[in-house]
Amino acid sequence: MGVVLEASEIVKNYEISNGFYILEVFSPDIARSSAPGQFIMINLSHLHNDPLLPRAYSMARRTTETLVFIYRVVGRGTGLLSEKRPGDRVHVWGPLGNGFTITDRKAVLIGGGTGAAPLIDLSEEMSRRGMDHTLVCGGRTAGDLKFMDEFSDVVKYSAYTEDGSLGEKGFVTDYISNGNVGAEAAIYSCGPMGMLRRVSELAAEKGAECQISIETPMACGLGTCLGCAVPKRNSKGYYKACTDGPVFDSKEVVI
Amino acid sequence: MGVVLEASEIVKNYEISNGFYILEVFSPDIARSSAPGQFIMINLSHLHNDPLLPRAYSMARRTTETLVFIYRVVGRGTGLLSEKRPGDRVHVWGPLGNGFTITDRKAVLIGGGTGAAPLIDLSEEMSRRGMDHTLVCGGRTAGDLKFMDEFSDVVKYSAYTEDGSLGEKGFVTDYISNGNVGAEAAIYSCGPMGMLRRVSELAAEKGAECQISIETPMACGLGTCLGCAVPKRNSKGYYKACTDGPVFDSKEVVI
Amino acid sequence: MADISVKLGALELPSPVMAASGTFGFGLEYRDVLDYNKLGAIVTKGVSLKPREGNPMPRIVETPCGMLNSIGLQNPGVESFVGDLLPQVKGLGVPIIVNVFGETVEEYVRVAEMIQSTGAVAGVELNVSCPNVKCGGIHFGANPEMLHEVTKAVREVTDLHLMVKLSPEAAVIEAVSNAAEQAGADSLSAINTIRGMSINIETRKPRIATTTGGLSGPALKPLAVRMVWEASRSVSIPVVGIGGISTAMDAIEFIIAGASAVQVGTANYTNPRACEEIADGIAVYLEERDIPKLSDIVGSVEVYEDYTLK
Amino acid sequence: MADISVKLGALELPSPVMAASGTFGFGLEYRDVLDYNKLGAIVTKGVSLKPREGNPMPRIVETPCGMLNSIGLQNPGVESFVGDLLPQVKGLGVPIIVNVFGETVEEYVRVAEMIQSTGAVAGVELNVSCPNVKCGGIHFGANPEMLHEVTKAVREVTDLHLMVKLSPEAAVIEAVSNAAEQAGADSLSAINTIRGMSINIETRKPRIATTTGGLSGPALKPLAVRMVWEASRSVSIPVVGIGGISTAMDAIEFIIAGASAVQVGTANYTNPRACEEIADGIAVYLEERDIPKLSDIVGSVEVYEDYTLK
Ligand SMILES: Cc1cc2nc3c(=O)[nH]c(=O)nc-3n(C[C@H](O)[C@H](O)[C@H](O)COP(=O)(O)OP(=O)(O)OC[C@H]3O[C@@H](n4cnc5c(N)ncnc54)[C@H](O)[C@@H]3O)c2cc1C
Ligand SMILES: Cc1cc2nc3c(=O)[nH]c(=O)nc-3n(C[C@H](O)[C@H](O)[C@H](O)COP(=O)(O)OP(=O)(O)OC[C@H]3O[C@@H](n4cnc5c(N)ncnc54)[C@H](O)[C@@H]3O)c2cc1C
Ligand SMILES: Cc1cc2nc3c(=O)[nH]c(=O)nc-3n(C[C@H](O)[C@H](O)[C@H](O)COP(=O)(O)O)c2cc1C
Ligand SMILES: Cc1cc2nc3c(=O)[nH]c(=O)nc-3n(C[C@H](O)[C@H](O)[C@H](O)COP(=O)(O)O)c2cc1C
Ligand code: FES
Ligand code: FES
Repeated sequence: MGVVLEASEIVKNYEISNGFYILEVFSPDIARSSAPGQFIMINLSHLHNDPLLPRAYSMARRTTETLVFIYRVVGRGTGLLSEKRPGDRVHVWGPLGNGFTITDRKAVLIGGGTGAAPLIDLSEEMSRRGMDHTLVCGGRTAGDLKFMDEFSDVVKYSAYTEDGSLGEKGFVTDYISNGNVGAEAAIYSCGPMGMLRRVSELAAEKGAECQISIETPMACGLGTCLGCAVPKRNSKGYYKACTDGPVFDSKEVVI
Repeated sequence: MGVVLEASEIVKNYEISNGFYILEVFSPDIARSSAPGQFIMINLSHLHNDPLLPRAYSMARRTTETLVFIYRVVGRGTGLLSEKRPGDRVHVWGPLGNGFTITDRKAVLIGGGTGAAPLIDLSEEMSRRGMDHTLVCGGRTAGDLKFMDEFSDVVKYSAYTEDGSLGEKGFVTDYISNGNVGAEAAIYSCGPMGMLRRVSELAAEKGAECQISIETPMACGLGTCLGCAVPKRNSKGYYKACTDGPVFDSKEVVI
Repeated sequence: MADISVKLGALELPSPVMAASGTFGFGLEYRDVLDYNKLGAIVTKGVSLKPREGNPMPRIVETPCGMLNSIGLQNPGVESFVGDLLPQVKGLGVPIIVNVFGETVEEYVRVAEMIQSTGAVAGVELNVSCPNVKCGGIHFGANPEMLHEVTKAVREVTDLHLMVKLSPEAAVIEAVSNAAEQAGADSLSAINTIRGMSINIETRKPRIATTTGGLSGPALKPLAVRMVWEASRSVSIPVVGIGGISTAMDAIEFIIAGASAVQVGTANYTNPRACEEIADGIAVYLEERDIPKLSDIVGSVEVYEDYTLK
Repeated sequence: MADISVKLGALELPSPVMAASGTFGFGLEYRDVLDYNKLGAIVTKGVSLKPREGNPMPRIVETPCGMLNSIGLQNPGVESFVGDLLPQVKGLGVPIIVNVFGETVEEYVRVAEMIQSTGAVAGVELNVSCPNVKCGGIHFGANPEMLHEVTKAVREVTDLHLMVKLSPEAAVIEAVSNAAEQAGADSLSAINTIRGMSINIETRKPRIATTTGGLSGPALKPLAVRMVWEASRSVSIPVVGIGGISTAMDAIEFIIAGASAVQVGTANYTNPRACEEIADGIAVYLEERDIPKLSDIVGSVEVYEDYTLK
């Protein structure tokens, strides 16, 4: 059905912990037509033009009628989003982007911070397909991963925290470097750029396949602004994160 | 105590009818130090710069701890204001302006639309002082004056509506032209410019004293932007509506 | 619905609302979300003689009520545009205006010739004002003589509608407007972005890789309205208003200032249905006020004559 | 708290945050709400030789993230300023910089002489860029030769700190910056407002009585940062950044771009405590990063050299 643009009602919007929020919007059409790793754009308000640009959010879950997101309040955009209440409407458009390509290989899902969102969706999809897979999520402390509890009915995961307050102590990338991932694996990853760089390096070392979902500045999400350029690794020029991505084979891009 | 600047909590904010709202904010210091006809500035948000400028609102009532306002949603500023909930904070500063000068003459208070606000406060003050006075308010229809019910415990008024759905049919200025006001009276008025012009004319005809509260564009409310200029009638140059006004003797200004 | 079709010289457009260059790709991207019948024209992303990769990242950054961009005119080049894209774009049924860019007069001329020869395009918009490219761009638009030269050269090779897009960085808008008109432009469009800068105070690096980028969006609107007013008073060809238009009210403001039509840029990002809503809103405005034709209000601003400063 | 005092040439200021001309009256209005110890200086409303009534209404209008104003430099004239206001303003204990405006070189000189003779003022800021007055203003600032002439003439009659305020409408910022420096300015301040226009689409009248007005506020910030960067790279005297500063982060952005101090204008309207909060925020920024002095970060922007366009 292509891209849907609509004023969607907010069903839930609440803080979990440490500035991490869960947002749920009513949007059956997008829920039905999307796949793990895709995202939508949310316009923050039609009553003011500042902050101006819409924001991109990856689905963490798609129910039959709603889309669930995880976001962290880091700036003015998320500050304003956190002030919305159930019943308020936001303009959204999606589904956007390519999403993950599920392969037959042994799946290892590596998420950092809110980057866990699309991997929760992917994990649920893999379970639906009966695929064995591992989901590993990292955060600074236990509180940074508390949002995962909201999804415990559908996904299981292993935690890494920098202070050891939950799961293993260390970085989520330690899961790969500690010998859990070999050439037979396909890594699916989303998180901060630094983490994605390390994941890509480690995947190359181990000879594993590796898909990474990249966050870049985006103005349109539809392929027209050219603001989301991602340098190609093997030739000159750029991909567009919004239409060629946000998921890329880590060997194809320079990040 | 001078001008107070503070982040005040919203106590109430609800629609009465036809886009007219009642707003109540907690601000004991301003409540204590202000007088009828004074106003405050409200900054709409510290999270965005659009709409940029603060908005001026006249107190309709000052309780010991709170300020009560009447506003009508007409643009983006009031649109955003109407989205605020009890518990939200807004930055306010005041009290600002001169307020009405209560004289010994027979007092006739003439309000149009939300211009009734400062006259409610003035009427309450006059009652407190045991002064006999008449409050007359006008609107297009009964629904436009429904907010007056919220103040029926403290003020009594006569209504004029354009469609006759409440009180007399006609314009509120008819009260003056219909012979109720003579040279012994002091008129206190606030409302749309067109109405204030007519009130001023009629007052001049009848030989009555007349104080009008004027709304002009305002950026600062403190006398520094010079955006609120009101031409002097009897000499060259301008008054500032925010510090010389907003209440002026109708014979002193050109409106 | 009121008839909102407009004529720009000989060019008839079904609506006064065009999608601005660089904000609507080559026209295909909005098909799912927008009623293309509401579009007056699609102005394509800038097309140059050779393909251009564009600038390194970061290329865009949000600013108060606006954004800076420095895309570097990334485009597949005129050959690929004519061979691969135009056949698809043609099928949309919307007039196509090709935004043309060169680093020399010859490049402008060669691109315009190739566009002319396709027979599938309604007009050419000369981007003489793009602030992002080392040599070329900025200078043509800032300097009346150079603007005259490039406009005249292109005029000689095409009978398509020739629109010249003004730069807000020209010192005197009247001078460049006159230069373009005298060189044979059929219309002016105003304005392109104006250069701004934003710095990340943590890294102390510019938020745009090329240090400065072009400001667009609502922040720009008051400047753009003023320049459209100035330009339209100094020429007799139509002026197309651009800059921060995101609602029908904004568009009407430009039209009253002197614009015969408008282009919508950044608003396509913040609301992919912006062009459609603006076109509908213009029709409603006319109907509610019993104004028969849009042209009745073009340039109808009533200045307070006594106080107008030059 | 970190020491945020700054030196502009020989002028020592307790804080880098000044209140900008026209947005802080003559300094008395904010006493109830603001800690004046946080101010580097108060720049007064523009003062002219003769009193000026100012322009008719409407004089201000809100625009996206900004406002237009055309006050018309309403002021009581230099005599009344020196006789009535200065004695009060002096008592505030904050350095006073008098914004000076004239329609001829002679007027500038005479006002500057009278200010000099008071012995109560720290500096003079030449408003050569105010866009609102028929003759004078705009031309001095747009033209390097005239700017040189007026700056030099004022320099000859005063040894007060001489700050020249740049207009964003000068075609080439570098040229006017150099002209002011060579004529003996002690510092530059940048920028003044840029002309914009807004129209009421119901009445079709301009929302400013003089048709156009000066744009200020956050909308202007990216332009101002860019111009401060350009100006500071082309002169060796200090540059004071102005334009849309409403937070400490904004101020630091200007400082990293090349400003030695800043002025806060429109933000005084939207938050009467803006100057204080900005000064405090700058101190916190320095402390949190162990930066000993503000001057350590002035002009510290690290451009991506390879990609910088001229
Ligand atoms: C494909 C995609 C999916 C995303 N999914 C999520 C998600 O599931 N949960 C989540 O919390 N965030 C997600 N983001 C980031 C999100 O779009 C916002 O950028 C982020 O929430 C910033 O918050 P803000 O608006 O408060 O920041 P502000 O400080 O207000 O933003 C300032 C500007 O910087 C840009 N920006 C800031 N951070 C980022 C970033 N990380 N990536 C890209 N641009 C940025 C903003 O878009 C904006 O233009 C995603 C981004 C992309 C591109
Ligand atoms: C001293 C004073 C007291 C006021 N008291 C009240 C009150 O008690 N209740 C009430 O509803 N309104 C009052 N107003 C008007 C109020 O300040 C807002 O201007 C009005 O609510 C406009 O709403 P908006 O922000 O939604 O309009 P927008 O369309 O968002 O405003 C656009 C711009 O126009 C200006 N503007 C619009 N209408 C007016 C107006 N009538 N007067 C001055 N400027 C205007 C706004 O300030 C703003 O800058 C008062 C104004 C003044 C000067
Ligand atoms: C990301 C981006 C890319 C642009 N690319 C071009 C271009 O290729 N050619 C051109 O003439 N203008 C280009 N523009 C300028 C727009 O067409 C328009 O003139 C400007 O953005 C102001 O309008 P707006 O405020 O509605 O966006 C671009 C603008 C943006 C934001
Ligand atoms: C209402 C108003 C009046 C102003 N008056 C003057 C003035 O008299 N002299 C002057 O040099 N600048 C004047 N300015 C310009 C400001 O000092 C400042 O340069 C400009 O507003 C940009 O800064 P801002 O965005 O922080 O407001 C005025 C600005 C405003 C908004
Ligand atoms: S976000 Fe606009 S092209 Fe990708
Ligand atoms: S509102 Fe600013 S001077 Fe009156």
